[in-house]
Amino acid sequence: MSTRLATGGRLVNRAQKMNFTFNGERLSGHAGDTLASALLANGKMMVGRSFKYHRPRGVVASGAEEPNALVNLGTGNRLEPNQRATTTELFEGLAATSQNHWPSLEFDIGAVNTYFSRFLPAGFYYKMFMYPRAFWKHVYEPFIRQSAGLGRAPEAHSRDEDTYEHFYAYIDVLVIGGGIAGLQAALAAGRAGAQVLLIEQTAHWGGRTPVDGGEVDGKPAAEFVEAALAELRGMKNVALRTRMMGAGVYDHGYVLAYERMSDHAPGTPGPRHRLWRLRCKQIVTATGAIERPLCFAGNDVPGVLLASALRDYAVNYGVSIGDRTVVVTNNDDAYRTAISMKEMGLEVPAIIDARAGGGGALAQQARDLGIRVETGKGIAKVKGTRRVEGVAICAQAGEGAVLDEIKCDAVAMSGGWSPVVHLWSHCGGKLDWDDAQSMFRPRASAPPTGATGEAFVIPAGSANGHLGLGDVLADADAAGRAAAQAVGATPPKTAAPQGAGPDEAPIEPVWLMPQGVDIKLRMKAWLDFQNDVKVSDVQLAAREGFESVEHAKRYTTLGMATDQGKLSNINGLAILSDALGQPIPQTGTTTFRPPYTPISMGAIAGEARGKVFQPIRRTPIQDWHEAQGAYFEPVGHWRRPYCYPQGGESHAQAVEREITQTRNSLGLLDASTLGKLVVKGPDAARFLDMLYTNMMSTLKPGRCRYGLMCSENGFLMDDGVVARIDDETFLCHTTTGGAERIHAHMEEWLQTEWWDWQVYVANVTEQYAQIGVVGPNARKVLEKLGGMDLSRETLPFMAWADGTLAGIGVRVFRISFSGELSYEIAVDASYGRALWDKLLAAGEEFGVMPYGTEALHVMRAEKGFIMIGDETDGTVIPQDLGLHWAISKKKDDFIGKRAQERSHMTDPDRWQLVGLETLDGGVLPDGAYAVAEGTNANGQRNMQGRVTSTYYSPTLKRGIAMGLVRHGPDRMGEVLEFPGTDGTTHKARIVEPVFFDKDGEKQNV
Amino acid sequence: MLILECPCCGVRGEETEFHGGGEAHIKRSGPGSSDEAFHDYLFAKENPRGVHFERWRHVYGCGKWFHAARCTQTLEVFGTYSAQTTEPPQDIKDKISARRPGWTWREFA
Amino acid sequence: MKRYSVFAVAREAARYHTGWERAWKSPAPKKKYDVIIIGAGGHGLATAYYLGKNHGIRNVAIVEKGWLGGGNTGRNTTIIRSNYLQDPSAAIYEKARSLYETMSQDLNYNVMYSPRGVMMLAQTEHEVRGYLRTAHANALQGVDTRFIQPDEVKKLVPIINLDGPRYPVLGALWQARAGTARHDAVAWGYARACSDMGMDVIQQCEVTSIRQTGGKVTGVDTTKGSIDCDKLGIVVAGHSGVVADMAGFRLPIESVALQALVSEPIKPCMDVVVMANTVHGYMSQSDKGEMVIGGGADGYNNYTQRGSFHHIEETVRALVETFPMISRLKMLRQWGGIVDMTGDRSPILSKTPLEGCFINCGWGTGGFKAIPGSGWGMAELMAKGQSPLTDEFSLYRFREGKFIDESVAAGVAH
Amino acid sequence: MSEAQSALRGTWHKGLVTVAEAGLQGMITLRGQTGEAGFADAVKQATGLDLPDTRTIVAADKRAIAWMSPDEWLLMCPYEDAHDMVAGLRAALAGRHHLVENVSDARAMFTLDGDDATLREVLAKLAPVDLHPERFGPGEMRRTRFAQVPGAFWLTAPGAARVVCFRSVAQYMYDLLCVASSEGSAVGYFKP
Repeated sequence: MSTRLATGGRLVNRAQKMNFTFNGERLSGHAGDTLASALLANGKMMVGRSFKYHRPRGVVASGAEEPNALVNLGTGNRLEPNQRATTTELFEGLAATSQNHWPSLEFDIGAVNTYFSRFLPAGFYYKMFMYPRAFWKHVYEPFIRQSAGLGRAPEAHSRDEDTYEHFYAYIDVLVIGGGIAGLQAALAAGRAGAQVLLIEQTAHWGGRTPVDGGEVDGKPAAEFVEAALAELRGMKNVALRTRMMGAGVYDHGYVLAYERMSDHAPGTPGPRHRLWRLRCKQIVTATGAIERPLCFAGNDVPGVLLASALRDYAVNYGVSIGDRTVVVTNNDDAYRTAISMKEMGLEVPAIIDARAGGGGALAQQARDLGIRVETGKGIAKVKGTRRVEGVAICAQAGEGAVLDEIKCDAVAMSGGWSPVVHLWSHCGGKLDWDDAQSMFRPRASAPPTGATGEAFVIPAGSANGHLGLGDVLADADAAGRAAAQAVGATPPKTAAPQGAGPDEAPIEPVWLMPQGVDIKLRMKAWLDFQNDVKVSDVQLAAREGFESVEHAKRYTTLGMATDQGKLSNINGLAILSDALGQPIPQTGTTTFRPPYTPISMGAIAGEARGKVFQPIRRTPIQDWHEAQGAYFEPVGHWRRPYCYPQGGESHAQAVEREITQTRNSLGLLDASTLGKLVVKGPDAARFLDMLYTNMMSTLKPGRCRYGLMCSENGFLMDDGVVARIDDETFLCHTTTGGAERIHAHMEEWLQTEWWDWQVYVANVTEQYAQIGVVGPNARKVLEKLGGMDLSRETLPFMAWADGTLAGIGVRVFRISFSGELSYEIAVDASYGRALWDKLLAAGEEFGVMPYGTEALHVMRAEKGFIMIGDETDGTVIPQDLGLHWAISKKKDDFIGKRAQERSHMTDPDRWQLVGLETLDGGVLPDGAYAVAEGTNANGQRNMQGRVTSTYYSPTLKRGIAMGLVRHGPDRMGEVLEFPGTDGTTHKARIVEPVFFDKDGEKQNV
Repeated sequence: MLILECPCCGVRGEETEFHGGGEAHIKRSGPGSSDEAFHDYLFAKENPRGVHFERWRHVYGCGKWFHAARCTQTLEVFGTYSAQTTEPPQDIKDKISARRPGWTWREFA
Repeated sequence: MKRYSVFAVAREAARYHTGWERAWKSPAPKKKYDVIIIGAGGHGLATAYYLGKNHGIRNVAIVEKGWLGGGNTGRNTTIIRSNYLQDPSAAIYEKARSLYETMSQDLNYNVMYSPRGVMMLAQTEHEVRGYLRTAHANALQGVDTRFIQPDEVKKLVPIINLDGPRYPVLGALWQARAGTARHDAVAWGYARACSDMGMDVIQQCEVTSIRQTGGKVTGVDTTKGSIDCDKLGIVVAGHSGVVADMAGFRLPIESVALQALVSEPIKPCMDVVVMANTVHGYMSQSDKGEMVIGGGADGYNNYTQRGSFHHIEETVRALVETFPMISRLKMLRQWGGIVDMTGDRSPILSKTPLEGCFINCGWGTGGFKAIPGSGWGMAELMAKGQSPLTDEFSLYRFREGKFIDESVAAGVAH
Repeated sequence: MSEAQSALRGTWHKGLVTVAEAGLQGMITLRGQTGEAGFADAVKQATGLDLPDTRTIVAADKRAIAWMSPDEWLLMCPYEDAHDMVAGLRAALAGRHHLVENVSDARAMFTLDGDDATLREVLAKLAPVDLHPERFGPGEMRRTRFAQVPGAFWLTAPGAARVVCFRSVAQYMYDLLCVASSEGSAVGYFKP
């Protein structure tokens, strides 16, 4: 039974009690505990259930590599599934529940899987559940989904109450990892004067050193840690941060660092997480190493832990896993665990060392302490199911014949250490297999390279394959110096600190225990504790031809759990290599992908939520629209009023009222969103002749012309009215969505094709509020405001003039998109609201009525004007829309002209624009297609046209539509059939697209 | 995440300040050109695995277009240069030759 | 071939699964084949499979420079749908979708096709019109889709935020028989079936050059020696330009990185696939419980399988806004693949300037869902020289200006 | 004049730093060729200001001129002077290829005031710019991206910054800056 020891625990403050709950049970721990150490201190050995077989799972590690101890943390809006108990700092009131079981952790129905496990080997689902077909969707899949899934899903309507943010920083040297190697590397780089950021994922500095001991320059290593910290804190060019993890290394020195500010103290004001986007010239990865489990039968039973983890819980938290700990190992390090257990007065019945030769100095020390040391032995199997009761010992070389059984309640296993090479590998760093140490380590000759082609990541210490204290410090010092030099700093000639530890005997690779263990026990020897992948599964994969490490991984799900194989990958690929009879390096590793450990979606989204999720562009008159309760529609990042419902009006009723009043008297439109581009220079006219299909150079100053713009690929991309200001200056109007796009289009041609042409372009879209004053009384209301002559004679249709209205400087364009007498008035944006208010006041006697985009659309459709985005969709050329009149025949070139000469563009069978009139006066459905006889080679019904715009016209009191129809213009009067999606069919007659005031008398008054 | 130095304003900015504009040094084919030539102008791409020349715009900065010589396999940037040229300048070509002896790209080498 | 079934599994369980045979053989290349397919991804393997099954051509080798299914087949977000706007797209994707329905039975390999339904959110008036248009087109194309209202959206996806502060959900295009499948299994299932037909799936075999005489293809040189063939199919998404270069022609293609990510697994909370194109994000939940999320494509040529992080950021931003409950979930893993982008973002299945050489490429971000239809059409094209499924996807359409542009329906991403 | 309204009419908020919309501000876009003989003199004659070096801004009493690109500058002056200054510049540059446009109403300007290190951190949460005190100082003009919109900023003095963006996104920019300087979000990275 795990428990809190009477003494010990360098990280916990026994004076400060902290209450928390686990599965509703009230428990308490100390400040400084992790949730894992607190649970263990309360005797909670079993903390969860595995993914596939729902096997009992206990804590196996003490850090980020933990695969088992995952909990649902918090509740409601603060629920966070799959939190690792080993990296969750305890706080007052913490509430956690265990995962993946029903009805309870102790009695889990899903645990029956473990009895069927023999029938559920790797990839079993690829071979089953195929018949009957319908059963997959309705029976098998729901069951599988329900039994998988681990953590609880947050409630559908839960809303994260925390906030998040991003932060950009550019630094010379980033050191990742606050262990002894990271500290030394930071010292070396810092002393050289380089700008350094040192980050540590936990709340504590020093990494394993304070636990593992050793001496630096003759003093206890722990003292060195304190001294190093003190010196670093004193350097102005060095910044240190804890609770900040190096999550990913990306191209050109980009690093994501994940800072958790308040996970340990929920409710603290400020963001919960901060995602740092670092640009680093050099990165030192001092990320340490992770201990590997050993593969023996029952190595997944709660109470079997990594040897280092047992040590951590005892030394850091004063927590023992059991009273009798058997240590099993293939290297010397695990002896440290035995020794510290013994020193704490706990029993160590035996150290089982798989190496025939046994260990070095530490082994001797253990023996001197009176610990029984068995060499050349292994564990045949672990006794117990919900927790360790004992182990059966056998010869490592044999097939598992039991030599002895030892009662114990904890097993400390060590299969050696694997450098944490994730961050080295994210951006392409290569690895070498080190046979002597049985580990993959960074290949110095193949580092990740950056923008300059030079290396930008330097591994240090045990992350670089150096496990002895002396080697770690020397390597880290060199790494820090190298990084500093690479950024142009000069390290002083100080000697690296001398680290010293006991001499250690070499590790001997042990991938399976015992070596010749039979299939029955191989099916009980776990590789991936969370995903329930066993030795037998990987061997099966190899047997079935899944020979690449990627195939084996995906087939068995080895290493695909939330720990991404931190514990299981190396053992797994060793087993795979063995099964394939090839050396480990030939098998290789799977790809390391960011993040190192999972990071919150909230942190990735950063500040972008709620009102700052995305920009909303506002016109100078937006406040008024909102005050009127307008119904808005998003157009690009703008939100334009769709209509202004009054009282209980429906949108349709509001639109009808706005149109009727505009046609009969006076309407106002906020047209500020229209793009406005000033094009100026000696070559401006020539430039516009290339941009527009029309001839713009012949436009007279003071006049306006409607123009079409095509892409070089021939398709219509934008349209608008061009006003010539003077010989050298044009003002080009674009669609609402078009301003930035067309501005960029112009700049692109000017800068990259015709750079010798003298033309400047300025985007003045937002300099002006633009107000459409529309309707029979438009002139009257403007004359009321007074200040300029707007008579038919001085300002005819398609002319513009500068002047003042009601004392405000304006530019008036006499243009119409509605077919009514219409003026568009541009005014400095700061005066936009003032002019709008004056127009409303002056227009009162005419029943002035602001109208929205829908009324605008209907009125333009009544007039047969095309709308970019409705009649066009990126596949339509001006010729399709009967706009030949706007395509200059005189010009030998314009953007899109050559494209429009291609065979398909000149095909007479292209669909052409027509008007459509339903026979019953109803409204054609949006997007409906006109059917033709028969079907095509793929059995699809033939089509001969489609609806591009369709509305109810309040003016004509009937449905009107525009559409593209094969040979349409030659088929006036023909009736087409448009099947709806509801089984009905609509009949419509082909007519001219202009439905209203064909001769344009209304706009020309 | 690329870092690019805009030759027009000197800013060494991160990718999100820029906008990629595709293959560089493409000669426009207008009216009178053959279908073949026009097709190649708009659609045929070098798309090499290795040395590549491309267009970028410093869209969130000075707004200027420029050229970049870059390796599509390692993302190494050999250099950036003016958009107002029809071929890579010699110093850029020399730099590439030093890093990737024997490189060729369309008619350049 | 030993058939897979629950009984076979039970039988094997009795002997601790020691009796399973290889899913596919890994032979050395023969001197000559009738057809060589370059690329043992989903499309290449499916092409080979239907060459054998539909056209009796079984003297076929599929050569793969890495491991089968190791490219984009194993890197995508496994969405399968056919609610496309243009006739040629709807035809080939619907053919694919219908083949997916019975694939597990056809291949005797459970690819876990899950017709859970795919929903495309309409969040602007323009998108509403675009999807209504698609629904009308689909009705005539024999693709079963319909436009649904917000209340039905909410019923199907309880975790969705219908009235985001930014874009309200105005409705959605819903295809009930669309869904997802287990991507690796598709490649493995086809490989096993091809191998069973006597075809050679040759992995770790990189093509170094393509041999031709008199404008006709004669074979390929590979890292495992040179192999002759009468017909050659290039099916190497991501590297099409590089291999086409060996065959001596250029393609209207650029290769860019496309990214995806998964969250940690949680209990079932979302039973359908949701795509939100206005805010650029889509998400589904895998059978394992991970939220599978598709990111955007980079704007520059890239042959590393790493993309730029800001695309991940934009996608996650959009999805946290659309599904607020994912805010406290965590990203477990992100990765990238290299995709071919053509001039009109639609694929190329076509003859080439080199006689006897055919190419299948340019699937951009939408390849997985098309695998069986693509293989079916490509096989017919290679066997008969013509296929109604591939006619419109010719390499030469770009000359005529005859594009197949799917972006027209409200900029729908694949 | 009283009828003229700036985008946010001087709204302000005090968080880690004080964020305030600066009200009406005259701004003029000038484009031309620096290399061209007499161009700089003409500009000086009309504005009293020398053309600034690349990526810098020079100020004199109520006026300032900022480098925007190799052929573009942004002139700043009191709002009510803008139209006259446009006329003056056009006259001074007549006969040369140039462009002068009043953009006073097309933009919004914000002032940020507070502790220098904190202010830098607020900016660094939104803009992908190296704001280390040794690498970015007063007098430098930086056009960049603030979260999802274009913007430009410069330091008028330690602890005092100006941010300019398009008028239509003034509210978004203001909200961003307020979020970035919200209580409890100090980073503590840039050491004073």
